[in-house]
Amino acid sequence: MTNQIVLPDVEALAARVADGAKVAVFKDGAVPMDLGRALVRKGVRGLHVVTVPTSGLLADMLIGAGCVATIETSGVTMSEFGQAPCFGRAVKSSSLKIMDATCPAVYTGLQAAEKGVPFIPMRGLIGSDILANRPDFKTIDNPYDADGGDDPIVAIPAIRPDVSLIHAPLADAFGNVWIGRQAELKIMAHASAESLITCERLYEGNLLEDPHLAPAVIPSMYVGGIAVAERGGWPLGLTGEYDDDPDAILAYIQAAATPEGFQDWLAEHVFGSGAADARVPAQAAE
Amino acid sequence: MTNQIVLPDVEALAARVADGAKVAVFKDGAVPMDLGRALVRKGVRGLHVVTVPTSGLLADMLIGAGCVATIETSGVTMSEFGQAPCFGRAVKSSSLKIMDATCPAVYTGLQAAEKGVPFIPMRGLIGSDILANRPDFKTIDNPYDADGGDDPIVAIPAIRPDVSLIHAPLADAFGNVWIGRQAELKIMAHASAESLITCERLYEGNLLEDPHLAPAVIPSMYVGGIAVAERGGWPLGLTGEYDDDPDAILAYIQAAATPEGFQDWLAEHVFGSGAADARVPAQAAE
Amino acid sequence: MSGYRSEELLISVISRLLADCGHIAVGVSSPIPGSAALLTQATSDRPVRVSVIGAETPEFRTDGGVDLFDSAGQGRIDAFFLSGGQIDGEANINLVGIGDYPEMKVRWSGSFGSAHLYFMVPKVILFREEHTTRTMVDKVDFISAPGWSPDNVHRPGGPYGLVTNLCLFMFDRPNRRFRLESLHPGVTLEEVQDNTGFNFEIPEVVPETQAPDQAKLELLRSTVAQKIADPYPKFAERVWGVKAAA
Amino acid sequence: MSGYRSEELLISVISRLLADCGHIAVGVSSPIPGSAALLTQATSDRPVRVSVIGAETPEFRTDGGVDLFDSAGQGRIDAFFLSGGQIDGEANINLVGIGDYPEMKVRWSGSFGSAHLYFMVPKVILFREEHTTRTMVDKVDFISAPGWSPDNVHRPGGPYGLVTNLCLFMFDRPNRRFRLESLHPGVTLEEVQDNTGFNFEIPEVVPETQAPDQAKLELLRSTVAQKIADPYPKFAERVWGVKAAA
Repeated sequence: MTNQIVLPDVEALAARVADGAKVAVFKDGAVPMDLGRALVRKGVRGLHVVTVPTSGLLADMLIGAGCVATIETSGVTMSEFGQAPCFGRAVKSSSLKIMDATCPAVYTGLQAAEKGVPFIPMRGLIGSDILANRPDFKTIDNPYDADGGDDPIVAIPAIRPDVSLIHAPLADAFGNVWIGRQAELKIMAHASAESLITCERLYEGNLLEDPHLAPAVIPSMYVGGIAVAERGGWPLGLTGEYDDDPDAILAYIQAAATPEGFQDWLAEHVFGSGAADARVPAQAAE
Repeated sequence: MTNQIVLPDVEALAARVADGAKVAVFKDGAVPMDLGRALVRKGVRGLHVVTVPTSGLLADMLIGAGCVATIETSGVTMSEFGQAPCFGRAVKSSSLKIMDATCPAVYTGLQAAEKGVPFIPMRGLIGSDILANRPDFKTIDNPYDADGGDDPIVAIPAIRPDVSLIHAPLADAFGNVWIGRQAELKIMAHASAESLITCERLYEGNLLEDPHLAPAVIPSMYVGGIAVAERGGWPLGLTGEYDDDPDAILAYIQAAATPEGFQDWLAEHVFGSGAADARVPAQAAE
Repeated sequence: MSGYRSEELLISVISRLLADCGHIAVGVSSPIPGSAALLTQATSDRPVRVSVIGAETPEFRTDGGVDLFDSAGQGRIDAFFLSGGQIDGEANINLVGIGDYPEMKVRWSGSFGSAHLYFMVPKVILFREEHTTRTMVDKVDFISAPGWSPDNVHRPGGPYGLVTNLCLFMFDRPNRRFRLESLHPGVTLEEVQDNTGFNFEIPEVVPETQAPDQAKLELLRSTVAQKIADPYPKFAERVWGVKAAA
Repeated sequence: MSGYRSEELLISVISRLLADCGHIAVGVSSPIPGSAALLTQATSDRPVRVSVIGAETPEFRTDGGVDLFDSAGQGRIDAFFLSGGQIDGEANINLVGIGDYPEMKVRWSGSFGSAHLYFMVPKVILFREEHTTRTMVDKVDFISAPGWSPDNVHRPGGPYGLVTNLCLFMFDRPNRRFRLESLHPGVTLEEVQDNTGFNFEIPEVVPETQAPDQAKLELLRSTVAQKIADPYPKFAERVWGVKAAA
């Protein structure tokens, strides 16, 4: 029971993501770029990507590679590096269905899924074009309005990803994952049917037995598979481990400014020599 | 800014709890018994105690000492040691208003307060006498019912304590508190206007700077005051630090079987020699 | 009733009700249900997760109290155990007290998580050793959690069986009543009828509750006894003379 | 405009709007608002907490992203900053793009937390350096968050002021329009009018924006520069030549 959860490589993890899956990814500091590259190699199609609550390079790369049918997001941005090139192109060309959200609505929807309730109410949103373009968001009357008058409040429906993709510092052979300070990853994992984890290294022993590490552990119950991916966030950083590689991020943005440049980038960094060590065929991964 | 948050003793903390305050206490493993004894000495009256989601010795002692007007609880029990004696007497004599709840409703109400929303819906409860006796719980129609039919769901109103009382292993001079694995304490702290903390010992430096401790820290923003109380949970245990003292708990239950016995217990363990080292007058505590 | 202890019989009965469960959660102070869950784990041919509320052992831990209820809300828990100071013929349970609410003659601790878990966990096993007209009543004085709900109420879970020191009842959800499934060795139908305050269905033939076989007893006395000693050391020592590992 | 940098003027203007705030939160990539918050902290006679989203420094950290929005929902945050690719005369902001939604001519990143924070934080300061008819428009193409709400909508927060590289507007909530509060040194009323796509109230006398005095400049160049170098090292180095502590 303890060992089958640790898979040989990211290709074996990627094999668990089906075409059309609803996939949650975190905004930063825990982004599994190696696993993203494996998804591109696998050629997954039709993903519904939920960004928690925003995304950058990972979402942009998956969109550029044609993996994504729908994106549910509060923002796709390369932050200080600028706009996300493939995302911008896909929106303009109508090749991507976009469900614009606002950050706390994404968290709230995941929290509703976590609790197994159909919705959780949220303040704000009323009068925005976000709400106007989200027919899946319903506005109800607050039953606790003190004045007994009308007090509309938006009921955010549960967001239930099929899978959440997480890069973490540590995982153990029992299937437990140490996430550090990013408490939102727990919400993602709880809300998703399963989580696929890449980690920098395996922890010897049981993470739940260390009283200092245990509070920030996603327990194995929520974990579908783990693979070691050293510097698996590159070129993004991993909180507490290593920083962004700004030159590599800038190189991506410059390359992805055109569809051709993006294909060249994929050829080098996903299919090519830049990713050689990760290129194990999915079959061999079983 | 760094030092005024650490107060000289539990009496100074107790001084911040006003008569009639809504006070949240945790079920086990983090129960500030020393602070509870200080509240009894101070003679606080009319508390509305919210047990998160249950309580034992602390609630029973405060009830026996006449500090409590209302208890909102999913259970008051000495667990394997038996029924809570003062609680049982107070219910029978109508000297205590009781608001019976169910554990997840308490958590849900605190989570609504944490988010600043008026309510969060919860499954269950319908058809129970808990719901029948909680006019403050309203049942609404699930707006996301797939069949479009009626699907009643209980909207649990936010629970907003004035103060939560927590005993923790560590706190620092910046006002940060390390709680270990009891993640529910964060919900309590976020939901309450402020938290009063006793801790086993002060941590040198800033808890938020330790990457292993930071994930389980209640940040100073939620903390109203801290006092060191070594073995401050006695006779209850503190998770990861020390166990319950079963003999002392049994002695309490036997003494509290009668009102007179309970008064003797108070005289010895709260006002008397058994608590001598904590008996600093509140005035001197400023 | 020779060859095994009464606890071993109850554990074995409960364990059989847990077949096909992948995740069994156990409440506080529930050593017999906990042992039954571990016996199921030891005999199942697929992985079975056992969570014990409040346990310190990593293997048994949930991700906190909120996580337990949330997991149940999501349908991630297949079986749970509830008890009652009173249980009635419609499987309503009362954990609050006896008499008129709120100033009851006898006040118990409270409803804990029952009003949620009884709705959300598919197989809720009711377990109450004391089987008397005091515990098995016609109508509970306070419904901590109802045994059934109207059709429009979202309720994926509910009562499955009721295990006492006299017999096993199964709950017939469509007909909202208990059916006597088996009598524990040495117990007569009359004894059950005399000690039960509610009406229940009696099949033409009521079999004897199956006693644990030698293989199960060996598992109980080795693997299960060792494991249960961690959350419940006193129980393991009393029943099997086993001490928890240091 | 000698004696101080344009960034220092903007920081000083924003800081004056933050008087009386006990907890100021700052979003990602907001070095000027962040510096203004720190200047407020350095000059206030009571404790001021400054939270910077995504910051690593303990002092600036929130308890995670959810906690930030939850804190705002509870009213624990007194001031926040928002911007907009477009801002219109009713203080509606657009962070989504230009053209017809959803296939917009220009697509920006998205609305982030604006549709919640703009409602819940009492003093929201709009900050956009570029002041042109492209950014200050009559009507935004997409309302990420509206500048005002009908009376029945729960809205303890909303727009307070709008700071650009030309001037300071204050938002008149009852009348749902901006009022020109002051012109930055060297800027004329005509210049603001020519570069603003919306109508706004013009008082009879429009004062010049107060420049930072020597004491404030010294604070900025010492305390504030040192502190802001932690979340925003590039900014601190560019404006003040200060490097972050190792």
